[in-house]
Amino acid sequence: MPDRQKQARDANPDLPADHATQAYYSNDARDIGWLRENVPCQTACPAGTDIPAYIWAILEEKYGLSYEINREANVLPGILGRICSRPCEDVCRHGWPGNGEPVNICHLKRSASDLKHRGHRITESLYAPSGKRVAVVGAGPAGVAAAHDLSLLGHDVTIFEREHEAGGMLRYGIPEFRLPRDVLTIELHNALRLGVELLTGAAVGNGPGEIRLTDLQRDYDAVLLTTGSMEAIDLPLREETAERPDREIPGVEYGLEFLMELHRGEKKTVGRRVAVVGAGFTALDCARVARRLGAEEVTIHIRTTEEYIPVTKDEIFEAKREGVKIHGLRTPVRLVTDQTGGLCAVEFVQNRLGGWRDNGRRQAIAIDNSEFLEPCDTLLVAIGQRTLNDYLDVTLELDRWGSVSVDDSGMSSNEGIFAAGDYVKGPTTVIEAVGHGRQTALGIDTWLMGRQRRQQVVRIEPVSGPLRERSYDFIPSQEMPTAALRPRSKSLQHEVETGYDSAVAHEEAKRCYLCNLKYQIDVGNCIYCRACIEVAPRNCIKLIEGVEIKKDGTYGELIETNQWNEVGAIWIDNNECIRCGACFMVCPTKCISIERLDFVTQDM
Amino acid sequence: MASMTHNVIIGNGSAGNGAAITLRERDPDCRITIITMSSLPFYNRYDLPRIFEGYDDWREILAHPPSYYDEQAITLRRHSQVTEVDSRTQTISFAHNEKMHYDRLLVCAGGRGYLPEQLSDYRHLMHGFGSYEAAISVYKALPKGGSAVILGGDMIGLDLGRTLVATGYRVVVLADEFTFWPHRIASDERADYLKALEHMGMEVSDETSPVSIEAGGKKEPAHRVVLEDGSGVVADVVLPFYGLVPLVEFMLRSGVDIERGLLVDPQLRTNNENIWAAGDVCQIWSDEEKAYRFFYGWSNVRAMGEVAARNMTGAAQAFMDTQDERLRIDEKGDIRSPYWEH
Amino acid sequence: MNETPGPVYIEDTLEQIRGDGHLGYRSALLPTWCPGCGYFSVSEGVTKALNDLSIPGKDVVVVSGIGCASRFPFFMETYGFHTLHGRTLPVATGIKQANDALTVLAVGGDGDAFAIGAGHIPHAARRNVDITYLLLDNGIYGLTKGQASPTSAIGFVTQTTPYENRDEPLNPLMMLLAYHASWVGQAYAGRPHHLTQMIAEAIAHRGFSYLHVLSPCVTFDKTDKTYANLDLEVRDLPDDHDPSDRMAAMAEAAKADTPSLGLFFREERATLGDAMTEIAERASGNYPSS
Amino acid sequence: MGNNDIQIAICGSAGDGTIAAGDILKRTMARCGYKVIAFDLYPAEIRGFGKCVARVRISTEQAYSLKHQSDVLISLNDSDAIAHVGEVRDFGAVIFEDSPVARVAEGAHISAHVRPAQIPYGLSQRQISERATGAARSRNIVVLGYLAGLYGLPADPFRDIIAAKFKTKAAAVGEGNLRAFDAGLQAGAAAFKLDDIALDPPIHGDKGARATMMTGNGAVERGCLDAGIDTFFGYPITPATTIMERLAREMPKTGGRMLQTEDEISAIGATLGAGYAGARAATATSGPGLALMVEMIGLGVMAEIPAVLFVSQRGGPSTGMPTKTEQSDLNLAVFGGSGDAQRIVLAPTNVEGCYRCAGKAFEMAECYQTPVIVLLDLYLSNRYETVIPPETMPFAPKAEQAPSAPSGDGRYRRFEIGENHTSRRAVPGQAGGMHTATGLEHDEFGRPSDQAQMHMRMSTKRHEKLKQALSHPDLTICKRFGDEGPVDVGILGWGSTFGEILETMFAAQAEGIRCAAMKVVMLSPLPVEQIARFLADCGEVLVPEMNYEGQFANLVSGALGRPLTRLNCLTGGPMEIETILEQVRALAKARTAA
Repeated sequence: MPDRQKQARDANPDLPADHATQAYYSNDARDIGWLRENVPCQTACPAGTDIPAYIWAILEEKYGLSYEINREANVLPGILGRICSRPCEDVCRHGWPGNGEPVNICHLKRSASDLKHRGHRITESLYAPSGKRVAVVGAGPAGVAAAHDLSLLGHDVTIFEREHEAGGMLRYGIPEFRLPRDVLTIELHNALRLGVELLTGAAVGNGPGEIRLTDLQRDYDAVLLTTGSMEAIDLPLREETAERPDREIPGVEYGLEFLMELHRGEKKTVGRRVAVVGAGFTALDCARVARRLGAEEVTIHIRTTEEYIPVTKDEIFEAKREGVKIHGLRTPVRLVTDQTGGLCAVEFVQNRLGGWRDNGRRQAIAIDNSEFLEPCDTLLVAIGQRTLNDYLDVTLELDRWGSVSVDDSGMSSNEGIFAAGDYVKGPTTVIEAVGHGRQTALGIDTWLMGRQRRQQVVRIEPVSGPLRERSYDFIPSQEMPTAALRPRSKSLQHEVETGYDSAVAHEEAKRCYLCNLKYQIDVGNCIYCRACIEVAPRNCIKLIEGVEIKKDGTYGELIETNQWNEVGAIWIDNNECIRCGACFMVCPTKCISIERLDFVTQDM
Repeated sequence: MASMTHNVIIGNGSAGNGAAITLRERDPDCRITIITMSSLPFYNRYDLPRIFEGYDDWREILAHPPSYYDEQAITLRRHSQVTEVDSRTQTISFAHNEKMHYDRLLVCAGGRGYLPEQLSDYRHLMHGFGSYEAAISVYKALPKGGSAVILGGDMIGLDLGRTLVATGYRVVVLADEFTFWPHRIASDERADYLKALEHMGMEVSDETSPVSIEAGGKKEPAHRVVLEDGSGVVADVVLPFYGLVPLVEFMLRSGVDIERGLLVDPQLRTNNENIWAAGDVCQIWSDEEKAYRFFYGWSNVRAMGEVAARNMTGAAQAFMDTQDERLRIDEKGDIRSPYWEH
Repeated sequence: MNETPGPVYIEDTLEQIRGDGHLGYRSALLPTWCPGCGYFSVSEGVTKALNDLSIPGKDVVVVSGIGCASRFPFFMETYGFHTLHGRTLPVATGIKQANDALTVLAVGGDGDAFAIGAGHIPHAARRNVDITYLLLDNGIYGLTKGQASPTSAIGFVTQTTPYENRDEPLNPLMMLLAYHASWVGQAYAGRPHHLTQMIAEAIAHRGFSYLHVLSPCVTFDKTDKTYANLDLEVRDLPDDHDPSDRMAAMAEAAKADTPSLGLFFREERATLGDAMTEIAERASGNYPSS
Repeated sequence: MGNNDIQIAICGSAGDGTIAAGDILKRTMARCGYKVIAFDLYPAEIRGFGKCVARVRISTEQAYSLKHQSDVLISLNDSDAIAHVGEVRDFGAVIFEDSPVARVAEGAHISAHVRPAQIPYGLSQRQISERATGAARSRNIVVLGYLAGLYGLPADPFRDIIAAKFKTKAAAVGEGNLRAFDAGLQAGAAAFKLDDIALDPPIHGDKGARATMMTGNGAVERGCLDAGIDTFFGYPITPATTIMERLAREMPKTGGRMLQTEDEISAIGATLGAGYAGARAATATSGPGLALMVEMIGLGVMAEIPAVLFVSQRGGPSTGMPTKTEQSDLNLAVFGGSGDAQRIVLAPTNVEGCYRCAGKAFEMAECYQTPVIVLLDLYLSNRYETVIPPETMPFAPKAEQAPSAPSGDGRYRRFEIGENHTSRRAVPGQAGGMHTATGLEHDEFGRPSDQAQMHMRMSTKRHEKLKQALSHPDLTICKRFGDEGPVDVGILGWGSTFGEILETMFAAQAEGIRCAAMKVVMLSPLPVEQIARFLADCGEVLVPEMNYEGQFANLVSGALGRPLTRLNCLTGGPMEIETILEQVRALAKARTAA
């Protein structure tokens, strides 16, 4: 290894080398590109969670460590372990064609949180006080994540929260049967206890008794706006059919408001037949809450089709299991009221699917004269939220979607005012909010300190041997146990998913391929005997004559050949490789090496 | 239009075979490949109840002799599961890691029996009836004069039901909104039809639905279907019949529009110019109803296959619903369904 | 683990491999030896050695007999002659006699050489025919599916020695030293770099060079001459070993349990070709009378 | 489709365990009491890419050759097996890997080739094996389990045979393979059987215990042992090697000695040496080895030393096709060598015959003091048949040798010319038997002599003594089958091909053709009278053999001058019954036309 360490250091004299573990660090595009391409889950995670690392920790039964690895990227593992939208699992190598089901990454995240020792102590490395003060407006996931990181970096942080408790959407938007409040409270507390000052019931705005943004600018070195995207979008009914504003019709409610009132403790009721329009988690939550509030028929009406709605399949399945029906290709156009003026039906128009929208969703195109009536007593509208900006006494430049426009560091047009989370991106997912919050925290730090203090590099550590067995690949995907239908169907609190026990978690953890392990062949020492190919479980080791290099300097396809005199190397296709270690064991000249690659942030 | 076009048909049912022979008539030179997960050549699903009349050798229910495929120069790919269709490169991927190119693709993979989500935990305690193999295992699981519970019903299930009664078995139907699927019946007629079922010798219990299923002990292989009110029905086999849901999983990443089924225009073409769909797998745009809807029944399905085939070979014919869909009660007081008349 | 991998950015490696040109000595046929067979190491070594010595393939003839090792010529981009069992050296001698300018490599296994072909070796050696004999020793008959060979260890169980082999294995190095081979060395398939270097030296030597290659049979020998065992057994020749000292070479060769790798013995003396030239000169009267 | 006669073909690439799977299958079936005939095709590479096919015909009644259609084809490697899908009958089964590791080109998966009337069965051989054993190596055992599960074959005999097969390997290997078998069994039992293949219980179930599977080479080995072989010398050569391997295992148990020599030349030399010293000695080789040995055979003939050579023919000339069968060494076996080197050549036609000829060869070598060649071929050497070993030892024990009493001049005449041309032979160590055996022409005492009449008399002696072999006790030197009296077509055959000839004859009779067949076991000296009697009954005579010109036909017509129809195939595999049958039909037609 030394020569390689040296080589790496020659390239970057300022990169340190860790002599104890023979690990060294690289910021070569090829190593970074390898990691991005080969560890799809981490790449897909907006917060960049080091997933193979925390799953390996679970395998080693170091649940606390696993929790900490999570926490480095995302301060709320127990919460995300329950309600994350799981972009990671969509791309998991284990889910690729022929490899079976993806690893239940999210369930394992929850396991790390559930199974860590009761007396587990959080470890955080603190920077010296910077003397800078930062105000964060809004205690939602973005705000909390940012506040936490900023305080680690040595700044004094104050959070101003309009509601009476912290958590934002987490507390007021998500039902308890999906996210128990004790978990929420503890993790929020842990995130903020490093001297972050939390002021609740403290609204920032123009209204009477509200704190002015200009005051904050005066009193703080930087202000971060993370007020989310809480304003419900109006139901776009047809002008000619709108007798009166829908909000005035009894039986019509807006989903997010409905949930927030419920979680503020207000008493909510619904009719016998409930129609929900909308396709997100909010719509799904509304429907499931409605069932629990006693509705007999609950139907979700979506404009496109199940296939294209941005929620996890499990959520859809559980909802259906609780008796919720889903109908596709329809858009509400008119609300029908009975003589009492109450809602009695919704008129829909039939849709067909149109082209793709740039966010990867499909367009729904209404079909002329295809209207039809759907009788119902309650309508819950959950077709999305938008961002409010007019509440500020400072004008910020907006982008064409009406959100604050910010630069890479997260700073708005107005120096010293930053913004993050849904407030900038519009309604997205919790994990995106957390990721963006952290990213912006770094931006603020750089701005405050006048230089970038942290950078991301690749840590490369040789591993003595394979960490897996081929047999692990046949372990079936471990199902998340759920509460029986009876008890849960009537209760708003009874958590639906009950979590893995340690045995199940361990089984599931074994399934992870540990994609951050890099198998490679020392071609100089290779005798081309193909013993490795003989034992390969997949088409993962190849006779190659070349390799494609992409414009960004990262690797592309391997170019294969069967012409003996063209075979330049026998090479492991890390994209096909499932890290079973068979080749490593069989190589007669021991020319196969294994390294573990991880992204780490370092001081500069 | 003679050609070496490769026409690939996914699905070996009425639609697929109707399409295949039509293609052959219209284009003597083209390559025709039929892909099916089944291990058998084409047989009519609606013949399966005949197993209980003693026709339990699959060779007796084949629609064509095996030699037919050679005579028509049709390649039959059995035991072949399609995992993905890439409409950009026009390739089909198989579970066995093979890729196949197509010039024109007709999807008629049909439907799978729908099982309501709340019963999904008890799948292993129920029997399917969608294939010869499944039908035979029902046949084997039923002792002579044994009893069967039909959950829901639907015209496929009731067809089996009446055959079972006729061959000396006990049949209990737990009726619900699926009982006469795919017939659309007025709520006021429902009672009469249920009576007719009883008149045909089936025991019917209505307005209660199953909540769980319990396996019988060692001695009696019987299963117990537990109802909402806690009471239960005991039977040798439990057969859920809740209508069909289209088999479209393998098309999810194909770029073809899907709601429940593949969405096609009246000419049965999908939003991809080289892909058509026919049979229970597709939802056809209906101009009068201004909606995508399913058309069931073997004559419809076969007609769809033929129409699709004509359009794949240059025609522009719209599919016309040929099936009479009215449910009747005949003079003997028995139910008559056009779906039962083959 | 032996040498740990250096920096591997594959495209650099490939460029260097393409550049050095040894792939040009391979035929287009993928070798049909069992995956893991030591012979791969030898064929890789030969291509590299010929390349390092920049001998054009057209001037090389690879001669072999019968046996796994004798498939060798098919995978080389040179002239080749696949002859009969054990009759390799006579054919090679004939070729060399016909044209001194050719580089002739004789390749064979332990059975081909020391059983059926043993009678030929001493004569090729004492005549000092200017050829290189690569002896691929796996201690087993592979092509006939696992019978004992002359170098099988005592106690080795094979199809034909179900009650353990009782015959003392030959010590080819001592034999060849005794036969007056003018270049005698040993290498190991599991040490590809050293192997390549030894092959190059053997070919470069003027006279009968004998390179003994320890080469595991992964299919029929799971217990004796395996990579795992040989990795532990092989040694390097002592630094102070004098390759001109035949008896010292004998002494080293005698340590069969811990085979030494390297050049055991070398001497410069007239080859068969030289003798032929001399005789020719004498016959034509050009020989200076003393 | 009858349930008393099924044939299973297993096809894969070298290294897939194809042959091993076939071996377990046939041993198990024999153990159960079925009649089994099996023959494997395998390539010259040990591993690498050659094709292997193991065919096993399992029947309740005795069969004489393989069928040209199989009922089941098991593919362990599609690229090899695809070519064999055609040999599966309608409503037969094709069993294959349905989740291959590597990308498959369009049409390269076997499911693309299964005929509509055949039933495809896919299973994840590799994954089931890896689950059971952690490695893919046991796929071949998995498919056996699947076969047993699918057709309800008795599992325990399989388990016994598998356990026995792997008992020499590490314990883990055996257990792993048993797990693999059970995993396959489960899959097979769970699979839905759609074909119409079934197998009645064996008729000879009771004899099952005593019945054993034997190859021709295996039978040769038993013959040697039952005949009390003392020493054996050999050199590995396909397809004879297994004789040596088996003897290496067995002989020491009865104090016999097997030595693997450094080449064929020394093998035959040592064999003659031991024979001279009075041992029952033998060697085994194939065509190329025989070619090396003929000079020594000459010495044996000249010095009248008993020696037994087992020669299993393969494709020639030269190295030829080491793993393919052929009947092209007849000339070399009968005539090979310098001078008038007359010797005895026996060519058994089935496994049972291999056993008898092997044992008898030692009797005859001793009795007529000459090298005896038992001529097999790869097809016979490697094909398995069920054999029920005789209950009483069928071979004469080694005759006590003793010198004849000194004649008038008081000296022992080793080569005395007696009335039946054989002389009393002495072996070293016996008093009064001292003599010199030599390759030079010699007189009655064995002294070198090149006098004209001496050479004449000694040549007569060496030729005439062999004539007695034609009437050697309990040895079938030739035999007639089929219709008695005059027939339209007679088939004359020798060696391994006779199985197909017999099946052909039955088929022809079933088609109403008057037909008979004769097998000739003793090729030298040739039973001319019996053959002549048979030919006299035949309208037309067909001689099928696996060589180019008809070496046997030449031998016969050379002796009898009777025109014969030759049928020669050089496919490297057994002749197809269909091929012979067509010829018979044609001849019968021509006959009735005339």
